[in-house]
Amino acid sequence: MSGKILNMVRVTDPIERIAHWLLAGSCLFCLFTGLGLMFRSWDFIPALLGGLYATKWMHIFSGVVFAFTLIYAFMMWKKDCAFEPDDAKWIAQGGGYLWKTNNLPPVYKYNAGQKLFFWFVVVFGVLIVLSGLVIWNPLVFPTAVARWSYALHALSALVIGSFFVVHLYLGTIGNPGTFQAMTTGWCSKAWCETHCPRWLAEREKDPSES
Amino acid sequence: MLDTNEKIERLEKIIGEASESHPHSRDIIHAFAPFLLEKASLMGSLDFKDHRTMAMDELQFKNGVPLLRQNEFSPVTHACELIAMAILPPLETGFQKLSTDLEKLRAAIMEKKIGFADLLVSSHEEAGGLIETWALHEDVSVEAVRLALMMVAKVYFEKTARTLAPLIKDFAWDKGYCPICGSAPMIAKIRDKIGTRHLYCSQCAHEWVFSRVICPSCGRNKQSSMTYFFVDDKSRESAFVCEECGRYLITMDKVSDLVPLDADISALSLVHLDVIMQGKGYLPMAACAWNSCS
Amino acid sequence: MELTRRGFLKLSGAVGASSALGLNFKPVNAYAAELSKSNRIKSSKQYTTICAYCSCGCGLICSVDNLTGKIFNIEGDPENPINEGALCAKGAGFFDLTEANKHRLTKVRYRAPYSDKWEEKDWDWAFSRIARLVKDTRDKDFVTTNAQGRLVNRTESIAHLGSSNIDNEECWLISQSVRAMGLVYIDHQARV
Amino acid sequence: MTNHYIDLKNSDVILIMGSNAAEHHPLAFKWIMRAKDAGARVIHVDPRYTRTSARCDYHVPIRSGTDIAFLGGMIKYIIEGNKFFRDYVVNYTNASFLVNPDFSFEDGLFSGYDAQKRSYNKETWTFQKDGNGIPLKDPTLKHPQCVFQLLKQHYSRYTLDKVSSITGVSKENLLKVYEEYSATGAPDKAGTECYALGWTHHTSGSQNIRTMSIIQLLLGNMGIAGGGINALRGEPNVQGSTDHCILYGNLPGYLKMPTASLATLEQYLTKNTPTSSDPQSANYYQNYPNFFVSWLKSLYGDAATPENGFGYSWLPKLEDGKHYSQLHLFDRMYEGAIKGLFAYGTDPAVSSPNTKKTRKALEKLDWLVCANIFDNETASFWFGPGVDPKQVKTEVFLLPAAATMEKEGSQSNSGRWVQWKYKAVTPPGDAISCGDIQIRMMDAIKALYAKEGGPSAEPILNLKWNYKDIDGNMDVLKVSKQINGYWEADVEVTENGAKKIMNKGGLVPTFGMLRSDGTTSCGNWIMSGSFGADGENKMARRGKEDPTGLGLYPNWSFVWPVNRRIIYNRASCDINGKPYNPKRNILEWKDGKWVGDVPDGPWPPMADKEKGKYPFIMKVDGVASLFGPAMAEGPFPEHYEPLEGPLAKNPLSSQLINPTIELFSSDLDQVANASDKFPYVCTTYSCTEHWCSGALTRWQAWLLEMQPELYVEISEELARELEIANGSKVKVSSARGEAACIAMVTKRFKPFTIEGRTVHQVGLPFNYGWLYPEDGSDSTNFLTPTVGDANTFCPEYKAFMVNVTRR
Amino acid sequence: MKKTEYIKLIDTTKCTACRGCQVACKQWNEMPAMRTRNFGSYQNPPDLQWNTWTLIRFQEHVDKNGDFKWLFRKDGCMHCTEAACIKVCPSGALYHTEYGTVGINQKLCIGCKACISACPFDIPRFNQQTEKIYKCDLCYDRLKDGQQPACALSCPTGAITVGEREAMIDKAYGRLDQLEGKGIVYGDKFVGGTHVMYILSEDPAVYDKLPVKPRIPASVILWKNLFKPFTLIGMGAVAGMAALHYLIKGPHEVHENKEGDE
Repeated sequence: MSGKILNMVRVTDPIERIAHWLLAGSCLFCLFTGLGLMFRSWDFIPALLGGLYATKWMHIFSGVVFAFTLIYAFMMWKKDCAFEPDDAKWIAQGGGYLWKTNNLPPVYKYNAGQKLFFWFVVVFGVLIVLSGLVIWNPLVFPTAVARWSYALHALSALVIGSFFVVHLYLGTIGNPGTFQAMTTGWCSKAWCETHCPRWLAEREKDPSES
Repeated sequence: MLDTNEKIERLEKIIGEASESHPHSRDIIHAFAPFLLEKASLMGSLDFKDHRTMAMDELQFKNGVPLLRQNEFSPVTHACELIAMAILPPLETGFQKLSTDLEKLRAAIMEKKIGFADLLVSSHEEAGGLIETWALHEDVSVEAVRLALMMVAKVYFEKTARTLAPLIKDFAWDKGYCPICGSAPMIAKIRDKIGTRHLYCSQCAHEWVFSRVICPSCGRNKQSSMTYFFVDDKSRESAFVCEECGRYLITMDKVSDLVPLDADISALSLVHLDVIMQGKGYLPMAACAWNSCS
Repeated sequence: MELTRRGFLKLSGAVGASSALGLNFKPVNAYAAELSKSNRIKSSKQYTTICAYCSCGCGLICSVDNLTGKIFNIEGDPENPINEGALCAKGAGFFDLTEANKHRLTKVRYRAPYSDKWEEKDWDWAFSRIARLVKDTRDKDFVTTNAQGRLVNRTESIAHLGSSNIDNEECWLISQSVRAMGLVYIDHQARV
Repeated sequence: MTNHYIDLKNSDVILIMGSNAAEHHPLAFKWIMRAKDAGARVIHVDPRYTRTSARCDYHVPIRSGTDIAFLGGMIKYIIEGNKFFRDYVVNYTNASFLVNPDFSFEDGLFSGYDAQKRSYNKETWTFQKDGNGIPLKDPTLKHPQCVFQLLKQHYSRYTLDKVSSITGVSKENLLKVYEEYSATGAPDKAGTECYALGWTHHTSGSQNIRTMSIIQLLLGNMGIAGGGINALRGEPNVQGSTDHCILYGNLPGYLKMPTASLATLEQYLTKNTPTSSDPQSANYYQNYPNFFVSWLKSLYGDAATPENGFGYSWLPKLEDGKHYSQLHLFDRMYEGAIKGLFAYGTDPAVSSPNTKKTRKALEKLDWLVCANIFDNETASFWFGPGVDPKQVKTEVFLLPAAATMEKEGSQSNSGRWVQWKYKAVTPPGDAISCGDIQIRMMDAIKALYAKEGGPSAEPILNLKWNYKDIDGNMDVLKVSKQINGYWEADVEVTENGAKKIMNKGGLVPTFGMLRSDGTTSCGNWIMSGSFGADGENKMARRGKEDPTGLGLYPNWSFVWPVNRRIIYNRASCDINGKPYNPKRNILEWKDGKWVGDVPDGPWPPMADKEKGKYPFIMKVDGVASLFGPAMAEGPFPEHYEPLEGPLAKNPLSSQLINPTIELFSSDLDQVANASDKFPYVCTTYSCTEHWCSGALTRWQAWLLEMQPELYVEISEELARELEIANGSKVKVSSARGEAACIAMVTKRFKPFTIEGRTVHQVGLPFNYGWLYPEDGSDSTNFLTPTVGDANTFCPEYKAFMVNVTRR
Repeated sequence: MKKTEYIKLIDTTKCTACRGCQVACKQWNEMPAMRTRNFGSYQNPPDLQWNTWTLIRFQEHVDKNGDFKWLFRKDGCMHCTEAACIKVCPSGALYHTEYGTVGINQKLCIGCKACISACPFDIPRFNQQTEKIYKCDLCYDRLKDGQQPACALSCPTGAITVGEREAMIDKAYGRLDQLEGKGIVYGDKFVGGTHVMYILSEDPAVYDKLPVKPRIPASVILWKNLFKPFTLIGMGAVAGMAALHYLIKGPHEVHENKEGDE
């Protein structure tokens, strides 16, 4: 499959997309059912899903899915998301989102913000999975561990939830042209120049790479 | 101890709870409620002494002669008037059907045409005759006069019983009729932890402990001929029946001290048991306004 | 007891006829009728008895459902001066000694010699068989006179372990009948 | 009990020794707590700290089997500290009597001991009497030969050091208990003692109680409210079953069983009717013939006539000096001499000592008839552990019996209150009451003998047995009235002056009216009076009056004898009838008559020389016995070690064990005294959740859940020594057998220092059997020895030697 | 509608550990007995279970001046006013009844077991089969019928009494005078006052599984008072900022290939 149809660049392969959507889907569903469990006033959620008991089990299953896909996603994206010295400069300028800058360091595949998002989701993902496992049957663990895993679970949910909103915004309307990266997998060359110039340059030099 | 208005407040709470938990008797309870609240306040305000009944003869008491029977009993007339004046208005609000008659009665009493006091003394038959003449004279219904009379008697004796109760506090009494006024019990309560049976007098609301395996009415103790009827999952709604003398006594079983209780309200809210028991052909031990009124 | 009949004011007529005082008895009658129709009105008798555990002699009251003839509640007898209505843990669990406990024996059981199981029998068979065994054993080993030739009329080969868990009358009947049969090995757990 | 349960509230000091009241008599403990709330001191002396000790003022640990040493020390403390109630002791006990000079005691034995027969020849245990048979007395209690001095001399050897060394109780604890309890010697103080199996389950069980009686007499605590000796007995109707005498040695009313040497009625009556020439001694047992003949009339009815000695010859006669208790019964059964056994409402396969011997004995039976409300280890012995049904020839009947609330009748609590029970429900399935079982079985036996005859058939045929109602079931009132007694003929009686005709068939109002000429019949003289002459069943009375306020409740049920609530209550007054303690006045002689509880006889107080009587009317001399010659092992209790104890030598004398106990010698009756194979003292007891052999309570899931299996309680020190962890599986073994159980390592047992060396004590409950729960534990009595008390043959469950090993 | 608040007072100085309350509780609530083993103590079943809502804890204790004491404590739900279990229960199965006690509605319970670790007294127990939580509800159905709880009814020594809140607190402190100050009242000084109070003969620290100063665990407070609201606030705020950013800064457009621009 040639990479040059109508001036578009393939940025993600199907495996990545599947992994992304599995991860995102399970995370979203966990968040949704989690909020249903956490806020009794939001009783439309359990009503929707057939009762609180059912909601609990759905939350658990999607949690398990999230756990596995998180591991896979981590293995997949950890190389590209490794921090580089330039990232600090990128962050210092707010990645150009907050105020006009012009000497942003060229981004390889993912800019520092995305890397940050990745690492936060991974770290807090692991935390939320671990504390989730404890919460699943707390009787096995000492009381202190059980108690703090509830708090940790809520904290991680808070963090992941907030980062998710940023990711949602920047992944859609915040950066036009990005969303199709995860749907079709193709982005415009211009998009790549803006968002991942070094990666683009490298690709052009060596088209063999998929 | 609670003072009067705390008692009234508590009575209101009991009335509220009773009409909520016994909806079928709500109207009957509300009919008597104003009178009962007035009675409660009267208990605090009334103060009359009948010196003759102050002393208690221990020997007579041991042989089963109630306090008020031990010597000639004569009610304090002005107290009766006072009570009548106080309780007729609430009765009027409670019993719409008789309110006009009761008003006329109140007027008659004001003009001293009717003397309740002497009626309390007269025997059974004379009382019947007196009521007829008064009813005719003031052209009010006989029931109105009777009801008024019963309620006045009830308040009068309850106050007397309260003042006399300390006299007999530490004397044993094992009879089925009231140690103070000698009337039959209106309702019984069996406590839960130590299952003693407490009888409440129909006339003066005095409470005394009595055996659970002896019939208060006829004194027989054949355990196999005494029955407890009860509603299957409501231990508080039961009735003690003595097959030998055919009498029944509404009984609240397993009553703890956690919830305050008023004998009148309880009797009113269990009046459906009166219907059932009389349907089975038994007679109440004591005639009260609500269980044998015509 | 005529003293008590003289309620001050007798109102004739049965409850429920609400016309006179204007009381609304309709819902009451309806509720009463509904209760009796769906036979939720139960009746019970109460009998006093004495606890069968230790020798304090605490009083109990057994409530028996007239319909089923079964005990449905056992509580302390409030008038018994020994326990004044209170019960200890075992006494409170006395209900478990009634037939509500499925381990209670309800059939005559018989085990034939060398057999390894119980068989169920009826009373008449059991009593005639026991009488036969008692007579044969007594007649075979009866000791009329002892070594010194004195009259002793003893049955030494039958023993009776009676019980201090049965009533006085039953103990007396046992005591009289075993003496009549000439038993001398007579004892029970009062000694143990 | 001399007093009764409610009377415990009147005490100032309550000594609980030989009992675990809180666990086994909770309602008695409620009254003890009432006394404590009112300021009484409650002391618990027990080998083990129990739930009773938790609620008492303090607990004193003591080695099992040394109660007499402990109490002997208290007697010495009371006498030498001059704490005894002199007026009471002089007038109401035989302290002042002069004893036969030939009487002696040295080195553990009294005079007249016959080693072969292991019994005493008691001629020297008598009082010196004057010309006309009245005992010589020295009211000053100084005469060296008077009982008081002999008592003082006897217990002078029980020094604090010696007692502490025997019992393992520290000297401070000894003094603390002695001081506090002997304070009740004052006239206005009342002290009482509550004991149970903790005292009776010993080879010198009776003497344990005798020692306490001596203390109660020295302190003037007998016959007063809040005093006396209170046996908290274990079974619901144990008092009733002993009153109506399902006992080999007695007839109903504790009359003596005839023995072979008493061939005729006259010989029997002269031997058993005590005589006293002291006019002031009521010697109530002089009426013995009235009671015995009336009993014979109740046994044989009309067949008992003066001519045939009222059927005396038909009665079985015991062999003189031979005993037929449960121990002897199973011993003979083990030898194969007993072919048939009736076992009603009892579980000897768990509760009899030396379970291996008992169960082996059961296998030798031809037939066994059990009647129970639940199946138990006795009825199902033939498929017990280690028993091959195919080898067991016994024919077994398990008859379903009615429980207590399924039959009408009376039951006596151990305070002698005979209370009436009503029948609440019919028994389940085919179950019938034990009374019905006995009636219908005896009918069948009578029918067989009527048809086929047989040796000595007269007693069976003449047995009065008409106690059935119209539809053939037991008529309990007929039985009860026969126990109370009938007039068998029209008799003229003078009652306080007036002559009255008592017509035939009427009820005898009191045993005072029983006669020995066959005109009265009475099934049990002490129960006479349980029915009024008008037929009123006094046992069913429910009167709540308590005029004295001391909890006598005279109109509640019937108390034998003649509704007397406190026995020997005349001793609560001085010789002029004035109560020693006006605050607790149960009886007073006021203007010519006794007022209060039913007095011990109508006679005026002792001061009235011609009509007055001594207070202890049942005793032949009318006074209580400090010197008690009736006891088998001696007039003064002496400490002897248990049959199987830790010591090789008795610290007090060279007589190691009770010299008069009967020793059983079958091959399974091994004894290992002071042997290093079984170094630990062991005792057995019950627990709150179960009752006796557990045959009723093990079937109840909620009770079994709380005490599921057999455990042995051992001290932390012993556990450390044997490296036994709490909750681990252990085996307790004795010379006779072993019991697998769980170790309960606890601080509630402490090692004792006995004769200078450390002796450990352990304890097990005896409520378990193999039948139910299936995977549960088996009887503890595999460990206990076949030996009993010298007088009563009550087995020694409470003191033997065991070893504890890991399993 | 608020009714009178009740308090169950457990006077351990009167308790003889006859365990009548354990039997009465199981009898009234029809809880089955389990086949237990003896693990070296009178205390059985060994701990509170889903079918054992109250339990007498046996404890052998030597006090400071060397006297041996055998302590009995009736364990069970303390019915706290500020109940950690109600705070964490997602389904509302645990709730405050009108008598101030903590009621339990088995139907709503989803078996999430959060209350087990939250409870400072470690009381709620879980049943594997029914996946429900069980604990003492102070006989709520009996209280509604005006009756005493089954354990109070069965206690022969009067160690367990139930009554109206103020009256029982006065009774507890009254009992201290009787004990000449040797007793301690436990239960009215924390978690807003518990509806089950003890009179202890020893210092609370001595009793096993009895917290000296029980309170709602810090983790629960953090979880429910901080993180829970902040989940919404956090996500809301971030969404708000994104929206603002979108409105102010507008989307981050892609620049058509102006070389050297980047």
